[in-house]
Amino acid sequence: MKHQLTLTPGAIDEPALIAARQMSAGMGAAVYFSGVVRGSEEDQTISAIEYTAFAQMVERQFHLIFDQIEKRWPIESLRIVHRLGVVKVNEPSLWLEVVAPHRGEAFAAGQFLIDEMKRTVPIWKKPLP
Amino acid sequence: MKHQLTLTPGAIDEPALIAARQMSAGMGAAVYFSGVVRGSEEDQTISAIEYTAFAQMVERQFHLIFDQIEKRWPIESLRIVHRLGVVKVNEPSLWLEVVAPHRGEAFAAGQFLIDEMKRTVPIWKKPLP
Amino acid sequence: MTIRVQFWSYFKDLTGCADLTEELPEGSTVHDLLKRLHAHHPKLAAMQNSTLIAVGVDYQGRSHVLRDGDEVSLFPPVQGG
Amino acid sequence: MTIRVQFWSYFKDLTGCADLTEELPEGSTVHDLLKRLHAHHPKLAAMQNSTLIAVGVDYQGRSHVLRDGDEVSLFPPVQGG
Repeated sequence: MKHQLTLTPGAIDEPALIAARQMSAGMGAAVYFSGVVRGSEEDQTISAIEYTAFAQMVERQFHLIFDQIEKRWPIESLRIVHRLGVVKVNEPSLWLEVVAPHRGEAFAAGQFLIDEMKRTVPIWKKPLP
Repeated sequence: MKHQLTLTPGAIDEPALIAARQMSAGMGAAVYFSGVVRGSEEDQTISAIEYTAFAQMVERQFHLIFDQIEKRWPIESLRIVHRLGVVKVNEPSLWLEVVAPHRGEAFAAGQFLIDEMKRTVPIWKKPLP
Repeated sequence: MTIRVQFWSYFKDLTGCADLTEELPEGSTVHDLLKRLHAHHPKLAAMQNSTLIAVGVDYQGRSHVLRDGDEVSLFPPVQGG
Repeated sequence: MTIRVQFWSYFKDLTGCADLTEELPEGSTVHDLLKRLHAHHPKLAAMQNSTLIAVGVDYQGRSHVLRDGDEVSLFPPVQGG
Protein backbone atom coordinates (compact mmCIF):
# COMPACT_ATOMS: atom_id res chain seq x y z
CA MET A 1 0.00 0.00 0.00
CA LYS A 2 1.39 3.38 -1.02
CA HIS A 3 1.01 6.13 1.56
CA GLN A 4 1.85 9.77 1.80
CA LEU A 5 1.65 11.82 4.97
CA THR A 6 2.09 15.59 4.97
CA LEU A 7 2.09 17.95 7.96
CA THR A 8 2.07 21.49 6.70
CA PRO A 9 1.57 25.04 7.91
CA GLY A 10 0.36 26.02 4.41
CA ALA A 11 -3.18 25.90 3.02
CA ILE A 12 -4.42 22.56 1.67
CA ASP A 13 -4.85 22.86 -2.10
CA GLU A 14 -7.57 20.28 -2.68
CA PRO A 15 -7.96 20.77 -6.46
CA ALA A 16 -4.20 20.29 -6.93
CA LEU A 17 -4.23 17.19 -4.72
CA ILE A 18 -7.13 15.72 -6.69
CA ALA A 19 -5.39 16.49 -9.98
CA ALA A 20 -2.34 14.54 -8.74
CA ARG A 21 -4.34 11.36 -8.11
CA GLN A 22 -2.71 8.14 -9.27
CA MET A 23 -4.88 5.08 -9.73
CA SER A 24 -4.09 1.80 -11.46
CA ALA A 25 -6.59 0.17 -13.84
CA GLY A 26 -7.84 -2.25 -11.17
CA MET A 27 -9.07 0.53 -8.88
CA GLY A 28 -12.71 1.62 -8.96
CA ALA A 29 -13.13 3.89 -5.94
CA ALA A 30 -11.57 7.02 -4.49
CA VAL A 31 -12.97 8.39 -1.24
CA TYR A 32 -12.01 11.84 0.02
CA PHE A 33 -12.61 13.59 3.30
CA SER A 34 -12.07 17.27 4.00
CA GLY A 35 -12.30 18.27 7.64
CA VAL A 36 -13.09 21.97 7.79
CA VAL A 37 -12.83 24.36 10.77
CA ARG A 38 -16.32 25.28 11.98
CA GLY A 39 -17.30 28.76 13.17
CA SER A 40 -18.05 27.67 16.72
CA GLU A 41 -16.52 25.39 19.33
CA GLU A 42 -18.65 24.37 22.33
CA ASP A 43 -21.15 27.16 21.52
CA GLN A 44 -18.47 29.87 21.38
CA THR A 45 -17.93 31.74 18.12
CA ILE A 46 -14.34 31.32 16.99
CA SER A 47 -12.25 32.73 14.16
CA ALA A 48 -9.71 29.94 13.79
CA ILE A 49 -8.15 26.88 15.41
CA GLU A 50 -4.47 26.60 16.20
CA TYR A 51 -3.09 23.08 15.71
CA THR A 52 0.07 21.90 17.44
CA ALA A 53 1.69 18.51 17.10
CA PHE A 54 4.43 16.26 18.42
CA ALA A 55 5.61 15.74 14.87
CA GLN A 56 7.87 12.65 15.15
CA MET A 57 5.23 10.84 17.15
CA VAL A 58 2.53 11.91 14.67
CA GLU A 59 4.50 10.13 11.93
CA ARG A 60 4.97 7.01 14.02
CA GLN A 61 1.32 6.79 15.05
CA PHE A 62 0.02 7.37 11.51
CA HIS A 63 2.30 4.59 10.27
CA LEU A 64 0.92 2.22 12.89
CA ILE A 65 -2.57 3.03 11.57
CA PHE A 66 -1.42 2.54 7.97
CA ASP A 67 -0.11 -0.90 8.96
CA GLN A 68 -3.49 -1.87 10.41
CA ILE A 69 -5.31 -0.63 7.29
CA GLU A 70 -2.99 -2.57 5.03
CA LYS A 71 -3.76 -5.76 6.96
CA ARG A 72 -7.52 -5.26 6.83
CA TRP A 73 -8.36 -3.89 3.38
CA PRO A 74 -6.93 -4.07 -0.15
CA ILE A 75 -6.17 -0.35 -0.35
CA GLU A 76 -3.89 0.75 -3.20
CA SER A 77 -2.96 4.12 -1.77
CA LEU A 78 -3.59 6.53 1.06
CA ARG A 79 -2.78 10.22 1.13
CA ILE A 80 -3.31 12.37 4.19
CA VAL A 81 -2.54 16.04 4.78
CA HIS A 82 -2.92 17.71 8.19
CA ARG A 83 -2.36 21.40 8.71
CA LEU A 84 -0.46 22.78 11.67
CA GLY A 85 -0.58 26.31 13.05
CA VAL A 86 -3.55 28.64 12.65
CA VAL A 87 -6.37 27.44 10.36
CA LYS A 88 -9.22 29.90 9.77
CA VAL A 89 -12.90 29.05 9.89
CA ASN A 90 -14.09 27.45 6.63
CA GLU A 91 -10.61 26.23 5.69
CA PRO A 92 -9.75 22.52 5.71
CA SER A 93 -7.42 21.33 8.46
CA LEU A 94 -7.44 17.71 7.29
CA TRP A 95 -7.58 16.13 3.86
CA LEU A 96 -7.63 12.45 3.10
CA GLU A 97 -7.71 10.22 0.02
CA VAL A 98 -8.26 6.45 -0.08
CA VAL A 99 -7.95 4.59 -3.41
CA ALA A 100 -9.29 1.03 -3.51
CA PRO A 101 -10.85 -1.51 -5.87
CA HIS A 102 -14.38 -0.99 -4.48
CA ARG A 103 -16.23 1.65 -2.52
CA GLY A 104 -16.93 -0.51 0.53
CA GLU A 105 -13.31 -0.85 1.57
CA ALA A 106 -12.49 2.75 0.59
CA PHE A 107 -15.23 4.15 2.85
CA ALA A 108 -14.37 1.73 5.67
CA ALA A 109 -10.64 2.47 5.60
CA GLY A 110 -11.20 6.23 5.41
CA GLN A 111 -13.46 6.24 8.44
CA PHE A 112 -11.13 3.91 10.34
CA LEU A 113 -8.18 6.21 9.61
CA ILE A 114 -9.98 9.27 10.97
CA ASP A 115 -11.33 7.45 14.03
CA GLU A 116 -7.91 6.06 14.90
CA MET A 117 -6.21 9.40 14.25
CA LYS A 118 -8.52 11.06 16.75
CA ARG A 119 -7.63 8.42 19.32
CA THR A 120 -3.87 8.13 18.96
CA VAL A 121 -2.19 10.80 16.82
CA PRO A 122 -0.71 13.57 19.02
CA ILE A 123 -2.19 16.69 17.47
CA TRP A 124 -4.04 19.21 19.62
CA LYS A 125 -6.26 22.13 18.87
CA LYS A 126 -6.83 25.47 20.54
CA PRO A 127 -9.81 27.59 19.45
CA LEU A 128 -8.98 31.25 18.81
CA PRO A 129 -11.68 33.89 19.48
CA MET B 1 -30.88 20.65 1.92
CA LYS B 2 -29.38 22.01 -1.28
CA HIS B 3 -28.87 19.46 -4.02
CA GLN B 4 -27.50 19.44 -7.51
CA LEU B 5 -27.80 16.56 -9.95
CA THR B 6 -25.95 16.52 -13.26
CA LEU B 7 -26.12 13.88 -15.99
CA THR B 8 -23.47 14.61 -18.57
CA PRO B 9 -21.75 13.04 -21.55
CA GLY B 10 -18.65 15.18 -20.81
CA ALA B 11 -15.71 14.33 -18.57
CA ILE B 12 -16.10 15.01 -14.82
CA ASP B 13 -13.76 17.85 -13.85
CA GLU B 14 -13.14 16.98 -10.20
CA PRO B 15 -10.71 19.82 -9.39
CA ALA B 16 -13.20 22.37 -10.77
CA LEU B 17 -16.04 20.79 -8.80
CA ILE B 18 -13.97 20.89 -5.60
CA ALA B 19 -13.03 24.51 -6.23
CA ALA B 20 -16.75 25.37 -6.50
CA ARG B 21 -17.55 23.98 -3.05
CA GLN B 22 -19.86 26.11 -0.91
CA MET B 23 -19.93 25.49 2.80
CA SER B 24 -21.43 27.62 5.57
CA ALA B 25 -19.52 28.30 8.82
CA GLY B 26 -21.42 25.59 10.71
CA MET B 27 -20.19 22.80 8.44
CA GLY B 28 -17.16 20.71 9.39
CA ALA B 29 -17.12 17.82 6.93
CA ALA B 30 -17.10 17.28 3.19
CA VAL B 31 -17.04 13.70 1.89
CA TYR B 32 -16.34 12.95 -1.76
CA PHE B 33 -16.62 9.79 -3.76
CA SER B 34 -15.27 9.19 -7.25
CA GLY B 35 -16.39 6.01 -8.93
CA VAL B 36 -13.85 5.13 -11.59
CA VAL B 37 -14.16 2.65 -14.50
CA ARG B 38 -11.96 -0.40 -13.85
CA GLY B 39 -9.98 -2.20 -16.52
CA SER B 40 -11.88 -5.46 -16.20
CA GLU B 41 -15.47 -6.57 -15.78
CA GLU B 42 -16.18 -10.15 -14.68
CA ASP B 43 -12.57 -11.12 -15.48
CA GLN B 44 -12.72 -9.71 -19.04
CA THR B 45 -10.39 -6.86 -19.96
CA ILE B 46 -12.39 -3.87 -21.14
CA SER B 47 -11.52 -0.48 -22.58
CA ALA B 48 -14.58 1.47 -21.46
CA ILE B 49 -18.14 1.27 -20.18
CA GLU B 50 -21.09 2.74 -22.01
CA TYR B 51 -23.73 4.17 -19.69
CA THR B 52 -27.33 4.64 -20.77
CA ALA B 53 -30.15 6.10 -18.70
CA PHE B 54 -33.87 6.73 -18.60
CA ALA B 55 -33.15 10.36 -17.81
CA GLN B 56 -36.50 11.65 -16.50
CA MET B 57 -36.81 8.65 -14.21
CA VAL B 58 -33.21 9.09 -13.05
CA GLU B 59 -34.11 12.57 -11.86
CA ARG B 60 -37.24 11.37 -10.10
CA GLN B 61 -35.49 8.47 -8.36
CA PHE B 62 -32.55 10.60 -7.22
CA HIS B 63 -34.97 13.13 -5.76
CA LEU B 64 -36.73 10.39 -3.81
CA ILE B 65 -33.32 9.44 -2.37
CA PHE B 66 -32.53 13.09 -1.58
CA ASP B 67 -35.84 13.29 0.33
CA GLN B 68 -34.89 10.27 2.43
CA ILE B 69 -31.43 11.70 3.16
CA GLU B 70 -32.92 15.03 4.19
CA LYS B 71 -35.18 13.26 6.70
CA ARG B 72 -32.36 11.21 8.20
CA TRP B 73 -29.30 13.44 8.42
CA PRO B 74 -28.57 17.18 8.80
CA ILE B 75 -26.87 17.49 5.41
CA GLU B 76 -26.30 21.03 4.12
CA SER B 77 -25.73 20.12 0.49
CA LEU B 78 -25.38 17.25 -1.92
CA ARG B 79 -23.88 17.36 -5.38
CA ILE B 80 -23.85 14.38 -7.69
CA VAL B 81 -22.59 14.04 -11.25
CA HIS B 82 -23.09 10.88 -13.35
CA ARG B 83 -21.63 10.48 -16.80
CA LEU B 84 -23.59 8.99 -19.68
CA GLY B 85 -22.22 7.53 -22.89
CA VAL B 86 -18.77 6.00 -23.20
CA VAL B 87 -16.45 6.38 -20.18
CA LYS B 88 -12.92 5.06 -20.61
CA VAL B 89 -11.03 2.95 -18.09
CA ASN B 90 -9.52 5.08 -15.29
CA GLU B 91 -12.01 7.93 -15.80
CA PRO B 92 -14.67 8.68 -13.19
CA SER B 93 -18.25 7.83 -14.13
CA LEU B 94 -19.69 9.07 -10.83
CA TRP B 95 -18.77 11.94 -8.54
CA LEU B 96 -20.42 12.83 -5.30
CA GLU B 97 -20.08 15.50 -2.60
CA VAL B 98 -21.80 15.56 0.80
CA VAL B 99 -21.37 18.61 3.07
CA ALA B 100 -22.46 18.21 6.69
CA PRO B 101 -21.70 19.48 10.20
CA HIS B 102 -19.78 16.29 11.16
CA ARG B 103 -18.06 13.43 9.42
CA GLY B 104 -20.37 10.69 10.72
CA GLU B 105 -23.45 11.92 8.89
CA ALA B 106 -21.46 12.92 5.79
CA PHE B 107 -20.02 9.39 5.41
CA ALA B 108 -23.36 7.75 6.21
CA ALA B 109 -25.35 9.86 3.74
CA GLY B 110 -22.75 9.40 0.99
CA GLN B 111 -22.80 5.63 1.32
CA PHE B 112 -26.60 5.57 1.53
CA LEU B 113 -26.87 7.65 -1.64
CA ILE B 114 -24.64 5.28 -3.61
CA ASP B 115 -26.33 2.14 -2.25
CA GLU B 116 -29.80 3.46 -3.07
CA MET B 117 -28.69 4.70 -6.48
CA LYS B 118 -27.50 1.20 -7.36
CA ARG B 119 -30.87 -0.20 -6.32
CA THR B 120 -33.31 2.25 -7.89
CA VAL B 121 -31.82 4.74 -10.36
CA PRO B 122 -32.32 3.55 -13.97
CA ILE B 123 -28.82 3.74 -15.37
CA TRP B 124 -27.27 0.74 -17.09
CA LYS B 125 -23.79 -0.13 -18.15
CA LYS B 126 -22.37 -2.09 -21.06
CA PRO B 127 -18.67 -3.03 -21.00
CA LEU B 128 -16.83 -2.33 -24.26
CA PRO B 129 -13.92 -4.61 -25.25
CA MET C 1 -57.22 2.14 -23.70
CA THR C 2 -53.81 2.78 -25.17
CA ILE C 3 -50.61 2.02 -23.28
CA ARG C 4 -47.17 2.95 -24.55
CA VAL C 5 -44.39 0.54 -23.60
CA GLN C 6 -40.67 1.34 -23.58
CA PHE C 7 -37.83 -1.15 -23.22
CA TRP C 8 -34.49 -0.10 -21.75
CA SER C 9 -30.95 -1.51 -21.75
CA TYR C 10 -30.64 -5.04 -23.11
CA PHE C 11 -34.41 -5.53 -22.99
CA LYS C 12 -34.35 -3.68 -26.32
CA ASP C 13 -32.19 -6.48 -27.73
CA LEU C 14 -34.31 -9.24 -26.17
CA THR C 15 -37.45 -7.86 -27.79
CA GLY C 16 -35.86 -6.34 -30.87
CA CYS C 17 -37.90 -3.26 -30.01
CA ALA C 18 -37.40 0.12 -28.28
CA ASP C 19 -41.06 0.95 -27.79
CA LEU C 20 -44.49 -0.22 -28.84
CA THR C 21 -48.15 0.49 -28.18
CA GLU C 22 -50.71 -1.93 -26.75
CA GLU C 23 -54.46 -1.63 -26.67
CA LEU C 24 -55.90 -3.08 -23.45
CA PRO C 25 -59.38 -3.21 -21.87
CA GLU C 26 -60.17 -0.61 -19.18
CA GLY C 27 -59.10 -1.78 -15.73
CA SER C 28 -56.13 -3.79 -16.99
CA THR C 29 -53.18 -4.12 -14.66
CA VAL C 30 -49.43 -4.24 -15.16
CA HIS C 31 -49.80 -8.01 -14.85
CA ASP C 32 -52.26 -8.07 -17.80
CA LEU C 33 -49.88 -6.00 -19.89
CA LEU C 34 -46.98 -8.32 -19.08
CA LYS C 35 -49.01 -11.40 -20.12
CA ARG C 36 -49.67 -9.75 -23.47
CA LEU C 37 -46.00 -8.77 -23.94
CA HIS C 38 -44.68 -12.18 -22.88
CA ALA C 39 -46.86 -13.89 -25.50
CA HIS C 40 -45.08 -11.93 -28.24
CA HIS C 41 -41.63 -11.84 -26.67
CA PRO C 42 -40.68 -15.17 -25.07
CA LYS C 43 -37.17 -13.93 -24.20
CA LEU C 44 -38.78 -11.21 -22.12
CA ALA C 45 -40.93 -13.84 -20.37
CA ALA C 46 -37.75 -15.69 -19.41
CA MET C 47 -36.52 -12.55 -17.62
CA GLN C 48 -39.64 -11.91 -15.60
CA ASN C 49 -38.06 -12.51 -12.20
CA SER C 50 -35.52 -9.76 -12.85
CA THR C 51 -37.77 -7.31 -14.69
CA LEU C 52 -38.28 -3.86 -13.14
CA ILE C 53 -41.42 -1.95 -14.08
CA ALA C 54 -42.15 1.76 -13.98
CA VAL C 55 -45.30 3.62 -14.89
CA GLY C 56 -44.20 7.11 -15.83
CA VAL C 57 -41.15 7.71 -13.60
CA ASP C 58 -42.26 5.63 -10.59
CA TYR C 59 -41.79 1.95 -9.87
CA GLN C 60 -45.01 -0.06 -9.75
CA GLY C 61 -45.91 -3.64 -8.89
CA ARG C 62 -47.79 -6.20 -11.02
CA SER C 63 -51.17 -5.35 -9.49
CA HIS C 64 -51.01 -1.65 -10.39
CA VAL C 65 -54.07 -0.63 -12.46
CA LEU C 66 -53.17 1.12 -15.71
CA ARG C 67 -54.90 4.13 -17.17
CA ASP C 68 -55.33 5.26 -20.75
CA GLY C 69 -52.19 7.03 -21.96
CA ASP C 70 -49.83 5.51 -19.36
CA GLU C 71 -46.22 5.03 -20.35
CA VAL C 72 -44.84 1.78 -18.99
CA SER C 73 -41.10 1.07 -18.89
CA LEU C 74 -39.56 -2.38 -18.58
CA PHE C 75 -35.91 -2.88 -17.78
CA PRO C 76 -33.35 -5.17 -16.15
CA PRO C 77 -31.73 -4.42 -12.75
CA VAL C 78 -30.08 -1.00 -12.70
CA GLN C 79 -26.30 -0.62 -12.53
CA GLY C 80 -25.37 3.01 -12.03
CA GLY C 81 -22.06 4.17 -10.62
CA MET D 1 19.67 7.60 35.30
CA THR D 2 18.55 10.69 33.46
CA ILE D 3 15.07 11.00 31.95
CA ARG D 4 14.00 13.92 29.80
CA VAL D 5 10.35 14.90 30.14
CA GLN D 6 8.36 16.92 27.61
CA PHE D 7 4.91 18.43 28.14
CA TRP D 8 2.58 19.03 25.20
CA SER D 9 -0.52 21.14 24.55
CA TYR D 10 -2.02 22.73 27.70
CA PHE D 11 0.09 20.52 29.94
CA LYS D 12 2.78 23.15 29.29
CA ASP D 13 0.49 25.74 30.87
CA LEU D 14 -0.45 23.48 33.78
CA THR D 15 3.18 22.91 34.66
CA GLY D 16 4.55 26.24 33.42
CA CYS D 17 7.19 24.13 31.69
CA ALA D 18 7.90 22.73 28.21
CA ASP D 19 10.51 20.21 29.25
CA LEU D 20 12.64 19.20 32.20
CA THR D 21 15.08 16.54 33.30
CA GLU D 22 14.66 14.10 36.19
CA GLU D 23 17.28 11.89 37.85
CA LEU D 24 15.75 8.56 38.86
CA PRO D 25 17.16 5.31 40.31
CA GLU D 26 17.80 2.45 37.84
CA GLY D 27 14.70 0.31 37.33
CA SER D 28 12.25 3.17 37.83
CA THR D 29 8.94 2.94 35.99
CA VAL D 30 6.69 5.50 34.33
CA HIS D 31 4.66 5.33 37.55
CA ASP D 32 7.71 6.35 39.63
CA LEU D 33 8.39 9.26 37.29
CA LEU D 34 4.76 10.42 37.53
CA LYS D 35 4.88 10.36 41.35
CA ARG D 36 7.93 12.61 41.23
CA LEU D 37 6.33 14.98 38.72
CA HIS D 38 3.01 15.14 40.55
CA ALA D 39 4.78 16.20 43.74
CA HIS D 40 6.12 19.29 42.00
CA HIS D 41 3.12 19.96 39.75
CA PRO D 42 -0.19 19.45 41.58
CA LYS D 43 -2.22 20.63 38.56
CA LEU D 44 -0.70 17.79 36.59
CA ALA D 45 -1.66 15.35 39.35
CA ALA D 46 -5.28 16.51 39.02
CA MET D 47 -5.21 15.49 35.32
CA GLN D 48 -3.81 12.01 35.87
CA ASN D 49 -6.91 10.16 34.62
CA SER D 50 -6.70 11.89 31.25
CA THR D 51 -2.92 11.93 30.87
CA LEU D 52 -1.42 10.12 27.89
CA ILE D 53 2.18 8.95 28.14
CA ALA D 54 4.70 8.18 25.43
CA VAL D 55 8.28 7.00 25.72
CA GLY D 56 9.99 8.10 22.54
CA VAL D 57 7.22 7.96 19.93
CA ASP D 58 5.24 5.02 21.39
CA TYR D 59 2.51 4.98 23.98
CA GLN D 60 3.40 3.22 27.23
CA GLY D 61 1.55 2.29 30.39
CA ARG D 62 2.41 3.18 34.00
CA SER D 63 4.32 -0.06 34.59
CA HIS D 64 6.77 0.48 31.72
CA VAL D 65 10.39 0.36 32.98
CA LEU D 66 12.42 3.41 31.96
CA ARG D 67 15.99 3.40 30.74
CA ASP D 68 18.71 5.99 30.99
CA GLY D 69 18.26 8.63 28.29
CA ASP D 70 14.55 7.93 27.66
CA GLU D 71 12.42 10.84 26.50
CA VAL D 72 9.00 10.77 28.10
CA SER D 73 6.11 12.85 26.79
CA LEU D 74 3.00 13.73 28.76
CA PHE D 75 -0.07 15.18 27.12
CA PRO D 76 -3.86 15.46 27.27
CA PRO D 77 -6.21 13.53 24.93
CA VAL D 78 -5.39 14.16 21.28
CA GLN D 79 -7.73 16.11 19.02
CA GLY D 80 -6.55 15.97 15.43
CA GLY D 81 -8.78 16.58 12.44
